[in-house]
Amino acid sequence: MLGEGILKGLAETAKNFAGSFVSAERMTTVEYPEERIAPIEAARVFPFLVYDGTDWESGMRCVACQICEKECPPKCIYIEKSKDKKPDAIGKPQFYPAKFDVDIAVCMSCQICVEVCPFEAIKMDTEFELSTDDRFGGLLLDREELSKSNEYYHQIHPTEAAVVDARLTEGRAKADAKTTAAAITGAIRGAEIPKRPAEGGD
Amino acid sequence: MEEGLKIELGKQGVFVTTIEELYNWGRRSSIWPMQFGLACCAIEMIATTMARYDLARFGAEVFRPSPRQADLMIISGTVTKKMAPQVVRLYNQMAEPKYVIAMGACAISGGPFKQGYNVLKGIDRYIPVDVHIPGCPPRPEALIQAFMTLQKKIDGQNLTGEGRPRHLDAEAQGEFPVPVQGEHDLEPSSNRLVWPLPMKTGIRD
Amino acid sequence: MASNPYFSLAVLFVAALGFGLAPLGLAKLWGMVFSPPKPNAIKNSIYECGLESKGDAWMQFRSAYYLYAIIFLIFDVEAVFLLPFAVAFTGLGVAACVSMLVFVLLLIEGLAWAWAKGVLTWA
Amino acid sequence: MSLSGLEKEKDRPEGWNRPRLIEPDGEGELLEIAMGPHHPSTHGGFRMDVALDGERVIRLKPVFGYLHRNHEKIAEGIGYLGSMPYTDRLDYICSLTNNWAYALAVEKLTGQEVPERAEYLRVILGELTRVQNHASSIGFLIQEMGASGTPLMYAFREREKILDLFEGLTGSRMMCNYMRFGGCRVDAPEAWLTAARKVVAGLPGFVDEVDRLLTGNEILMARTQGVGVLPPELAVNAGVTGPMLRASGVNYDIRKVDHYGIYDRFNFRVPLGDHWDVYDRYMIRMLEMRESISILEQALKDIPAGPVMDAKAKIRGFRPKPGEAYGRIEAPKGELGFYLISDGGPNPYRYRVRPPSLINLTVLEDMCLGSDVADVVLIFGSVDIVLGEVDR
Amino acid sequence: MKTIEEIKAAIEAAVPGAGVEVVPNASPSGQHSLRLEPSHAFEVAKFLRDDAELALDFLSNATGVDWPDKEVTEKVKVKRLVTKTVDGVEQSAEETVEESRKRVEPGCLEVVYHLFSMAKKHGPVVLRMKTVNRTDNVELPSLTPVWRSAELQEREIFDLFGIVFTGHPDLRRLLMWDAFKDHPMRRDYVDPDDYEYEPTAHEQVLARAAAHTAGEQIAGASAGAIPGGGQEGIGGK
Repeated sequence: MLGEGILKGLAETAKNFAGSFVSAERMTTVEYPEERIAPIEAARVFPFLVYDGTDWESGMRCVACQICEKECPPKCIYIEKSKDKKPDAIGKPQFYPAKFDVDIAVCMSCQICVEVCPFEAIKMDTEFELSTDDRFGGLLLDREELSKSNEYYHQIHPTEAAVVDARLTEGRAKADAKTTAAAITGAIRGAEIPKRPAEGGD
Repeated sequence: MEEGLKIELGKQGVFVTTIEELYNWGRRSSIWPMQFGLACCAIEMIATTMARYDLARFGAEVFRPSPRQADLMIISGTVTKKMAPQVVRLYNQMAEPKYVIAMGACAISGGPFKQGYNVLKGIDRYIPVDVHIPGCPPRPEALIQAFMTLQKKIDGQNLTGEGRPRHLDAEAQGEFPVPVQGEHDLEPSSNRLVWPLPMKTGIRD
Repeated sequence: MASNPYFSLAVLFVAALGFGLAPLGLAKLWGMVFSPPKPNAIKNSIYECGLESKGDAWMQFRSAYYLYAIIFLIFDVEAVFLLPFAVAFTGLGVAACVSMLVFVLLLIEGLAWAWAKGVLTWA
Repeated sequence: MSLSGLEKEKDRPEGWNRPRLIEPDGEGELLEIAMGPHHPSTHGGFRMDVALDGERVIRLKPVFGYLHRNHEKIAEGIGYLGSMPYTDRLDYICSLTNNWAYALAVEKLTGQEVPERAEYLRVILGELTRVQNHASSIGFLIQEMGASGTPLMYAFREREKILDLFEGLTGSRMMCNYMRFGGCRVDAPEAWLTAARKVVAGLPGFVDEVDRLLTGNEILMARTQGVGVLPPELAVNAGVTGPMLRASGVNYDIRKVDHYGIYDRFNFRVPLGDHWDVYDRYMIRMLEMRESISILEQALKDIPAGPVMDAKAKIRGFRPKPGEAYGRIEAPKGELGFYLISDGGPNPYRYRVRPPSLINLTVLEDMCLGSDVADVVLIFGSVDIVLGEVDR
Repeated sequence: MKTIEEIKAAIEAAVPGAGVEVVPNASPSGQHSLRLEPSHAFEVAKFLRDDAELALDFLSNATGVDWPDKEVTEKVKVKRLVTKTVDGVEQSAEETVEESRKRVEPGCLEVVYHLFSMAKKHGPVVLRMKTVNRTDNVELPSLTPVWRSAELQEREIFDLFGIVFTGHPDLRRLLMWDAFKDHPMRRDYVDPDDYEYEPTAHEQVLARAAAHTAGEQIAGASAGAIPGGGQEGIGGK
């Protein structure tokens, strides 16, 4: 009879209305500021620079090789190399970025910089509450604002951080083995002028 | 009216407020956004109004199609040079007091499409923007957090004196000229009153 | 004057009028003191989906719409007549009901004729 | 209407595939209105200049370009990998099928193989994208008919579950940037697969719920049956693809025609319509959701272990040999194709996207002529377009 | 489906004097294409669509490609009078000398059509057409009367590349606004100068900005010029 389809639809919405008091599955609203959705581990918003230890300047893993600057599709990373060197994550003296700006008003959070970075120096953060009314200052993050500790990285991406740490410790082990081997050959030759250590970086 | 006295009176059941607080509270609790989706951020804006994130809790789920009945314009998506005159005309046609949220990287600075020939590098070249939300697209929670930022900003406005908002002061700029589509680009390429030439032009040579 | 039977009615009327006009007056006062009107050419232009509107809306349109509007008008006026009847409905006798029924049925008969003539369909 | 009728195209009158002229009935003037860039029914910045005789549509000229973001010009400036996140923003409701089409085109250009598990993951994510796209498009279609919100709420409740799966695997709800040339970026952990199985188990219940809510609804039937009819010869000649084409009774599904990916391992049917109107397009999307759910169940059941990325695949310094290739897939909106010309350099020489939404709009005027203004909104909604893909 | 040579033969049989040539495609996709002469393109298109065996009733994709003028250096054997002094006697002799000479190969605008068959479900037949040059003679016959799906795509190619399609029912700009003058997808297009605030500008963005400011410095306009050297020109901070 006429109206039978509409009644079936109304029954459906009535069931949903009654169900919303009873079954949690039908009550999907998450009252954001008070109640939050469980953070999803693989989430990515904006990049950040990882540093080991406590001091962000010396512990920074980035060696300013500028691969991420070239590969970034919207071109929102700007790097300037430092003049002097400091030991990097594996302990080899490398350059470090004197200036590392990310313009989060352009960044499309596509994580290609993370994918192409050979030094595990840049990872994706999950912090998304960044709305601001300051156009020029608030949206251009410089080196200091970007740097976050490795512990923080373990906090937001535990499994990925563990894999990265394993790779780094293995790298350090290989580097130590190489330096000890170089030290032994160096000692044997003794009188010979030691060659300049191989240039690191790109 | 220091806070301590107000709280004490509140305990006794006497509620004291000023016209300014009442005025701001009234406006910020029911901001009606204009139905104005441009691109991907519009889908996240719609997702924000749906059941899971529920923008209605902030009094803003009424999306008014016409600019006459809207207080807030959420620019969600890329503003192209073909669409820019329409966006500025719609902003002009909105009734005062009106606010603008630039949602997403494209609305703030052209975002990933900044190198495009038909993309306006940020809507704040023509109209004043109140809150910027970085992200591409920003999560629905980020849009709700931007609403709370805007509400705090409205709370902070005072009725008279120097810091009063644009719609309460007669000399402030009421009209934002609509750019004309010329042969190669929009003329003028930006509205100097709204888009101050940044202290440094930022071109690195 | 105080004992005049209609005095209470006058007070109620003034209160109703005040209750109606006070917010408008307050809004006008607020507008003059705090937020001055700032009309400009673009703000006053006709809203047409963000474009400048070309042509004007005053044009000849099909006669079917005019008839549709007239029939709506008749039933709108009829509703106004029904209102006092509905308010005092409990206190009235059968005669009043029958007369009101005749009034309503006459109009419905007019509508049926119009519908049969096909005035309501303009596809 | 079988396809055999197409062979007789030779004896068709000249200009049979042009929109037919509608004579106004001469009583009043024509009202020229612009259902303009800012209009509640136009899914974003899209304009239709409509000439009306009373309520009937006499002429309808669509105007595009309000979201022309120069995707192809930017793609000529950045490398092949750099364009992958831009493909998410083409059809921003189904980002994974865009990735897949682009990856397929580049793999055809370079002759790259894809491991088994990656093919399965691509099918799973592609079909999940199709389900949430069809659910959203039905929700938007009924929303424009006047049911403000209810069906859209149901559709988005389901879409949020699927977006949580995408975020769990790729990191972003809408902009997944997940597929690479020769496989996928991240392997799906077992926990994700169980979560996916749970969501897919709930999908048939959702489709039945929407079916009960809408399919028998008299208002929906009255408003959409017989509206926006698209005859099959015109659909084929105008290059219409996807659910709109199958609603016009033409059996052409690229998953069955091109046999790309591993679709041959799953048995699924291709629903066809026989009234060629808006109601058929609605029903085709409902039935296609059921077919996608059956594909998902089969794919999730027998997904093999193994590598997700081909060993020889290169991320940086990717320079395909000079040549050109056109790769296409069955995106939820139609045939999404990428035509790449490589000159041996790191950047593509020419990068062209075949937008199903734009080409499906070629016949918008033919469908809307003679119908009422209110139906124009419905017919436009039934085409199911996304502006990012129309204007690129 | 027939191979590309068979299709070429079928076309030449059906449309005498069609002037079709096969353009090989080096990539593993193996999608070779047929270059048509613009003069006969319309008849060939109608034949491809109406032929019972080919039945290419579905034009899937129409693409514009811009091939700018190329500088080709090639080794040329040139006879050159060479005067050699042999033990004090002037002798001039004809000698062929290898010379590399720069020759500018004129560019062209090209349209590529991908055809499929929905009736017979077989794969892409690729047609190509070239214009005479890139400046004044850029007409090509429109295939919209044969396949309606070319209508919007040809309008887009006209808008972004500037190829004028004769016989197109409604040739207007599709994506850019009507007052727009240049054709932006051409490789020699310089986009408008809007590089005021570029906090992370490097490489390409600087090159494009330099293209404008260099122009302005020559024109002497000081407004948009880049401030003095040094890095402090970073916005904000």
